[in-house]
Amino acid sequence: MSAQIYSVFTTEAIHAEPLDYGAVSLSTMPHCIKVIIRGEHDNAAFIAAVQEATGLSAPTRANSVSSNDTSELIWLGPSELLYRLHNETLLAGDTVQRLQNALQGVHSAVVDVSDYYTTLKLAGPDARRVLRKGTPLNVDVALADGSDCAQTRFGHAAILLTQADGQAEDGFILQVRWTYAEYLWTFLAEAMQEYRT
Amino acid sequence: MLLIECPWCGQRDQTEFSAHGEAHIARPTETATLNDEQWGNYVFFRSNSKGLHYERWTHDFGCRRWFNAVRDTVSDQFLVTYKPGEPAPDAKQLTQQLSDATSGTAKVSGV
Amino acid sequence: MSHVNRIEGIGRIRRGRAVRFYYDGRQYFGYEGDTLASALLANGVHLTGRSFKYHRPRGIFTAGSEEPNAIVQLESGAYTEPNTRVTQVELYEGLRANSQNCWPSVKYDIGAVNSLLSRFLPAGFYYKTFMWPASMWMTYEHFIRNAAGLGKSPEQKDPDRYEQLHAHCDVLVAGGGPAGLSAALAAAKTGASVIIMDEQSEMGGSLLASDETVDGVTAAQWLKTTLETLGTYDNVTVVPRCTVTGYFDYNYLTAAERVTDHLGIGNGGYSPRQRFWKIRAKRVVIAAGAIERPLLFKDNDRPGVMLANAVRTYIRRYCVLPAKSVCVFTNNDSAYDTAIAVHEAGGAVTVVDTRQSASAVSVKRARDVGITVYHGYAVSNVIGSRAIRRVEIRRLSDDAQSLVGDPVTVNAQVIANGGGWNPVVNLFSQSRGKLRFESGIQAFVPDKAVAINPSVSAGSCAGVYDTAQCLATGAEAGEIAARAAASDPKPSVPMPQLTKALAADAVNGRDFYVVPANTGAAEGLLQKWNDRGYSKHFHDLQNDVTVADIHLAATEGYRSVEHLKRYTTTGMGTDQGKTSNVNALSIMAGIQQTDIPSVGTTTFRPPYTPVTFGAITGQNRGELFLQARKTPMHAWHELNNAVFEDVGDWKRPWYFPRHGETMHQAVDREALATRQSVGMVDASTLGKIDIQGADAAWFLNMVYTNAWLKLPVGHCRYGLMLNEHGMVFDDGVTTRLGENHFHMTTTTGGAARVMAWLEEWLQTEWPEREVYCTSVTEQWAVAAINGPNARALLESLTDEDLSDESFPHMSYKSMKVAGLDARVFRISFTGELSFEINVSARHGLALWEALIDAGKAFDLTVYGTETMHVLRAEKGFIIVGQDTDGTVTPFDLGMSWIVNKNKPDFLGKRSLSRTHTAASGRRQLVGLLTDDPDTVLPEGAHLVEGHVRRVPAVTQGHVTSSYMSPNAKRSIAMGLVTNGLDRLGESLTAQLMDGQMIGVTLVKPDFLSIDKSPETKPEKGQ
Amino acid sequence: MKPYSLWSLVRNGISYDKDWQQAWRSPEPKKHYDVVIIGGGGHGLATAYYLARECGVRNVAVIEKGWLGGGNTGRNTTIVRSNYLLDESAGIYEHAMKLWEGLSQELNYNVMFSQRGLLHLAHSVHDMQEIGRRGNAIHLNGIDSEFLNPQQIKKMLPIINLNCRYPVMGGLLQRRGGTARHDAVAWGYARGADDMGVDIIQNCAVEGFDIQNGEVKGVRTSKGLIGAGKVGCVVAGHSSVLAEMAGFRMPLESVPLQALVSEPVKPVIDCVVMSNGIHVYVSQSDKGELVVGAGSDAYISYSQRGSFDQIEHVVGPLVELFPLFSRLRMLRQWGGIVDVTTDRSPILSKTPVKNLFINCGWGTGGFKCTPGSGHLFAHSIAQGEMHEKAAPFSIDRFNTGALIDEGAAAAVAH
Ligand SMILES: Cc1cc2nc3c(=O)[nH]c(=O)nc-3n(C[C@H](O)[C@H](O)[C@H](O)COP(=O)(O)OP(=O)(O)OC[C@H]3O[C@@H](n4cnc5c(N)ncnc54)[C@H](O)[C@@H]3O)c2cc1C
Ligand SMILES: NC(=O)c1ccc[n+]([C@@H]2O[C@H](COP(=O)([O-])OP(=O)(O)OC[C@H]3O[C@@H](n4cnc5c(N)ncnc54)[C@H](O)[C@@H]3O)[C@@H](O)[C@H]2O)c1
Ligand SMILES: Cc1cc2nc3c(=O)[nH]c(=O)nc-3n(C[C@H](O)[C@H](O)[C@H](O)COP(=O)(O)O)c2cc1C
Ligand SMILES: [Zn+2]
Repeated sequence: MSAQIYSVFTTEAIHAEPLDYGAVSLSTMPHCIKVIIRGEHDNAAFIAAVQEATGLSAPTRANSVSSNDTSELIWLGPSELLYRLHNETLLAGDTVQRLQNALQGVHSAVVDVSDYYTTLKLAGPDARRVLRKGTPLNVDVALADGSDCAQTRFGHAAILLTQADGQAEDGFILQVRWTYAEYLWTFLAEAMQEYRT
Repeated sequence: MLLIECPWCGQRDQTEFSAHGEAHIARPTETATLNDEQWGNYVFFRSNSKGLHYERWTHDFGCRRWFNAVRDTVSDQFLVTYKPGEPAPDAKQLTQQLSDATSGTAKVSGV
Repeated sequence: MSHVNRIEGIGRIRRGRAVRFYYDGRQYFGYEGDTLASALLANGVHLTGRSFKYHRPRGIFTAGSEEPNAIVQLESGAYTEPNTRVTQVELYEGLRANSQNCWPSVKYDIGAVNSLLSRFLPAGFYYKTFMWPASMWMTYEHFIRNAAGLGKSPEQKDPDRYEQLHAHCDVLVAGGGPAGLSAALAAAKTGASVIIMDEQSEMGGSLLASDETVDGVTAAQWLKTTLETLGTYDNVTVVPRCTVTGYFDYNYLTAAERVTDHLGIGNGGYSPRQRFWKIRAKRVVIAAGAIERPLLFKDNDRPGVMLANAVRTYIRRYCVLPAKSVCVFTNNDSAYDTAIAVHEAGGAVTVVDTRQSASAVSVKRARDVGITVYHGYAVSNVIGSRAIRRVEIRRLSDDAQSLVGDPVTVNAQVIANGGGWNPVVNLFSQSRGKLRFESGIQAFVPDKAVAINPSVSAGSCAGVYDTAQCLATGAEAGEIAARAAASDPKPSVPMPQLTKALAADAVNGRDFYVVPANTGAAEGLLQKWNDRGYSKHFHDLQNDVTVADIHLAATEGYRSVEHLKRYTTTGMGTDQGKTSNVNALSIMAGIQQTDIPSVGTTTFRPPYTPVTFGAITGQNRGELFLQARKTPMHAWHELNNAVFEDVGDWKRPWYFPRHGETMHQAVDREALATRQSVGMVDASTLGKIDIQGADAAWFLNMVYTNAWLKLPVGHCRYGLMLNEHGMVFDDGVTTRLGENHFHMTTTTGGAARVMAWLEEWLQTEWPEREVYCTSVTEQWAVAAINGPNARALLESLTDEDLSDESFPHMSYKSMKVAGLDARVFRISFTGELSFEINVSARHGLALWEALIDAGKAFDLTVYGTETMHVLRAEKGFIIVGQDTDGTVTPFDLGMSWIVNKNKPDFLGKRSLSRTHTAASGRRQLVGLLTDDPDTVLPEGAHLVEGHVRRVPAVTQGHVTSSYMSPNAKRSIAMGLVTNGLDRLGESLTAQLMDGQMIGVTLVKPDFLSIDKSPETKPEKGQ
Repeated sequence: MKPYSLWSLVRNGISYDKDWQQAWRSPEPKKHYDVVIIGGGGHGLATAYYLARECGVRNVAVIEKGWLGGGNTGRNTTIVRSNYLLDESAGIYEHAMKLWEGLSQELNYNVMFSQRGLLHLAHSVHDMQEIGRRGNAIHLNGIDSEFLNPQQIKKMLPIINLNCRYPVMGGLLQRRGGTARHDAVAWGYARGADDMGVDIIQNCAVEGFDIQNGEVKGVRTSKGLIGAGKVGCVVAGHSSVLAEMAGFRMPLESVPLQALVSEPVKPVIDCVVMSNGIHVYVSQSDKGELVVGAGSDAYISYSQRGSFDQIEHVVGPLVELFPLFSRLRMLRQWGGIVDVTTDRSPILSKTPVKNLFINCGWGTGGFKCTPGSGHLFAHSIAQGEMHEKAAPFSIDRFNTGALIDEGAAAAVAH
């Protein structure tokens, strides 16, 4: 299994066979552009530049996301944002360039991490219960609102949790360093067993 | 199992954090002028307080920020957490706060 | 065998559903709803095991998790489970249990000879003997160990699956009796999220065996309605079969749920066997009930002596009358309920009450139905050993200090023993709460909860023994908890306490604990204890601790309650003294002529009842124990026969054996081919950190020992990092991608540590500096090609000019390689011409395969970490963590060139000039050549002076790296040697454990001819 | 002192065990002692014992704030070994080992010192290098050690899962290593010291020092001022607290260290097994419980309890290494307060206060050195100068840099 799974998480073209038990399902998400944007959130110039370059309002409230149809800006820390862009025609390098141009002269850093992370989707009415098998996060509180996100742990893995389609409902996107993706997938797949029919 | 208030992310489980010992130990700037003992003091010697302890934590599995906390090392109760760079909260006041909450076992040393 | 003890009635069993089971190989049947205990009793089986030390016959003593005696080996093979309480095992079809700690059988147990010797085996006897001759101890110990130990460990891997579950709630209710249920209901009504857990198979606690009227209806009806009501609340989770095991800080509680145990082996479907809950509750209601405590009398451990409420439970809940004739022995009113239950079940019953008189309702009721009551009597003798044949009782003297008059014989095969109640304060006490002793009920009750663990105790665990009061305190507690959770969600705020006062249920007589053993004159009980005769009054049934043992401990000065516990082992069994601890305290208090609170309790520790290691581990086992990180090229490595090595979390190819090659042969081939043509290694695991900002160069200048300010853009430099102790802790090459932009590499194992180190300084010491660090380890896949043909190989995949002029050593270029965007670094860890090609991780495999294809023309050889080590060692390059160990400075490594003395400061600098660190005579890294070039030194071998074998001998240092070098055509090694740098040319001897003495010469660690390549060392500092 | 023997058990058994002597007296403190030892753990009691026994100093008091052996001595996993890497360490731990080997007889108290062998597992090439280095170093110091290959390990421990995550590649065995009964060590030393006139004063906390002109003159306790010619401070986790009372700081952090036991079972594991690679160590006591050591929390705490995740972190590896233990149950967990130095080596030292000596910093691994530490400390106090084997362990090493860095060098605990 491992060789197969490995290729799933490092190659954009192949996807793991999704698991669907009705009450909960697990699948991989297509590769997307991911960029870390560093800069102090209390620096107005930084915020303005980010908004200009992304067309999104910068989420300066801790653990929140602002998004539109194709992209998300995610709060990771008081000087750190993650920009995720679901646009298969764009290149990561160009996106980095665009951001760097906008941030010219502002204390900042822009780093392409598109290949650093893999994203999985856990969905269905029992998704929360499955999540709770691995994370100490109070999911209901931390993700009460559709625009909430949270970084936490799942088993040994550090994950970023956002909500599919910005809905505080039944779908979660789990972003993880891809070298932990096989671990995360295996853990979740086992945790979902209970819901097999 | 502690419940720790990250100054940014709010209350999170202890397993998201790690502890890093005493806070507010400034690194000496003119290191060349220090004798062995002064330098040794900075590197190794610690208050190790029984009572209020000013200490450092990081939110490893969250925002990855360092921050400071004051905790009573007897009851393990956190009195306050605060961002780096913010001044150390007053020990007297905290002791009062602690004795209000418990029966006043805390003792202050080595801020 | 038939159900000799089964009686009419409904109880909680399902008579339509008979269940077969086996005990000690013999087949029986019971009903669904039975526990193994109730089914055994129904079948007339009382004898269930042998005691720990004296191997005395023992039977079922309780009906709950407090059981000290009746523990069995459940099932066999991979599914076996030792020390299982029969009182907690729900019966399932085909269940098999065996008695343990006995041979050849529970009836005829050889170990019972210990019982004959018991007089000479008092508490702690082993501390006083087995010392001579000294050499014999291990033999004695062998026998002691075999005698001890109760059940047997499984001998196979556990086939079952376990899970963990994290939960959060406003109010956690521990215990689902009347108090807990009403607490849950009251809390639920406020809208709070509530979890209620009970360790039993059904909610209801003592109501499951009650004939009381509760809130105007029968207990069973009340229970049904209450559970139905709770079921209508979305905000309530009801979890049966779930023991709250631990109460940790900030209201973090653990609980072990037995999810499928009751279904029998292999019937769990997709569910785990057990689930381990980790709960963070804003507020906790403890409603764990109370446990009855036994009175102590001679031979009180015989099978058939049971707790009074257990007898009642077997009758009412399981429709089992444990014996036709029962003697209820008590010092208080509550056991009269048992007498009535026996009577109603058609049994003959005699009550023996230590009190001179009693007038409670229940007492009156018993008399009214014609039950014989002996007042002022006590059980003086139990006739029978594997079963009770009859019971002798005698009158107590007026002061209750001695037995007087002639014995009266009572026909009874079961003694229902009720000496009062101990509130279950375990969880409260685990939460750091202080206990208070209520002398009225002779019991410890919860006092004040601490701020960080706000809880409130209700019902009988708070010393409230009346059902109506249990309901009332429960409801109040539930409401208080829910309101507190809503108004101030943080634990660390003290919790309001109950207004409902503790029922001062001061039933006289409850301070009677031990039946006097003597018949002598009316001297004080305390002196009488000196006579002993208490060596058959067992207070800790599992560990065979008697009243006499406590006396012995006191005599010998082990008086502190903690010494008492450890010297006698009282309370240290699998039941943790649930039925014995308070009795032990009372006896010690008597001896010391003080009161129980002055003796104090021992510490309550988690878990409340033992938890399987499997449950605690949950899913973190096997494949998920610790993730194995793999590189993007891993699949290729697997297909190509790689043998992997664990490096930190990573799986790295160690070597690639071909056609049955040994490791040595494979490494020889890989290392030769690399220097002769070109070799390739997967270097993706190296830590990588992106560093940007106006102060980036300044920052590198602080964290590395050498100079960084003037490194030109597009160039790379090797650096060493020190901790503040001045010791090397990581190294790597860092490249200036732009004026304010660097790409740092770290060791594979050090990546996380270095990242944390950088962030620590930036965030805490130099926050005003403009530097941002981002880990990019997984972003990049790295193929490193090394060897004279490396350039030609790369040229075949790129249009870029790779000449020395355009792309010199220690520089960097961004280019297309095999059509992929790549960052190429011309740096070398082999001393050969070398390029490290970085592409996005998801293109790693494509890059690798392109290189493999193109490499065919150059006889490209893929190599693993072992060859990588050989190649670097041939050039004397260090590996941090192998050639260094956290006690090594750059000077010790002979790398003074990398320490820039002109820099005013860098991390660790001042430590280098400490008296000892700057002194001579330190261990320094040198090359080592064995006298015999074919001999490879073992890594870790130590060097001594001279050639004569001596032990002890003074070590001159040790071998850190050692290989057979096919390129040097001899063995090579490096080592840390005292004053080594000053001793080049000297000879030392490696003295091995197996007797070998291997001569070596100290040399510079540069094992290939110096002029072969210009690139012999990482570039020196400017 | 009436000696213990089989005969004494029989004789006393016949007289209903009522004539046993007290193991130690409980005297009221005198006004003045030649030496006051603060801390009635194993190390303090051993110090008093050897002062009286070997140094002729019998006017000695041991002052214990709670019950004897109630500190880390009463809550450790009882592992005894002397296979340390560095010469200085080998010096003291082997010194202790030799004393262990005759201790039951010397004290006339069976401390159940069981040399059942102690096996360190190596799970990686790096581990193999570490045990290679340490095994050879130990050997040169004249201490026993053997390398085992996986087959030999399997033979010794048939239940082990060699092929766990981080497969077992080899092991280092010290046959003379093993365990001892923790409580018996404290009680045996107490009884021996008491017999020679040492006053053991329990339930008496030291609350301050009487220091005049930089020289200690006595200790202030909950039972009043007690004069002392010399004072030895042996309070483990509380060393910084006592040092603060005396006006100086220590290079220590006091952190929770936990352990746990399983329910008792018949013998399944016959030696002590330690794995630093996957972080677990386990042995089986004579009573049958598996005794399992957990890790320490990184935060300072004086509460004798730790975080539950430390328990999880050791139970996982336990099950990984011995998958058949999965169905056994944890019976009890507990914590101690260990005083840890940066170099993971103890401190045996003079202090800035004259005649005040300190013995601490044993952290997670001082039980094994109880006899050695007491012996060397007694001689040092009696002489007024640190014994040559103790001298390298002075506080001063943290200033000069002469660390004895077992932690960095070997990363082996306990
Ligand atoms: C869980 C755990 C596992 C361990 N495992 C091992 C192991 O396997 N092998 C090993 O070698 N070591 C082990 N150790 C370490 C070992 O237990 C200690 O190093 C050793 O017991 C220390 O002994 P001590 O006598 O110095 O300290 P302690 O036994 O702690 O004694 C110090 C005494 O000082 C008293 N005291 C404190 N303050 C005062 C005061 N103000 N006045 C009077 N008295 C005071 C305390 O009450 C205490 O009794 C372990 C420790 C723990 C906690
Ligand atoms: N007459 C008397 O002297 C006397 C004495 C004691 C109790 N009682 C009666 O017993 C009842 C007491 O009611 P109550 O609700 O306080 O207690 P209870 O005994 O009815 O219920 C307590 C429940 O908590 C469960 N429990 C205990 N520890 C647990 C844990 N750690 N995890 C999960 N579950 C746990 C038990 O299995 C039990 O079901 C009343 O009806 C009272 O009249 C009478
Ligand atoms: C080696 C060793 C073995 C132990 N075995 C048991 C045991 O079999 N049963 C038990 O209840 N506790 C056992 N304990 C734990 C003690 O009960 C107790 O928890 C420990 O000494 C710490 O004290 P405290 O819990 O009172 O703070 C053992 C402790 C040690 C050090
Ligand atoms: Zn945070």
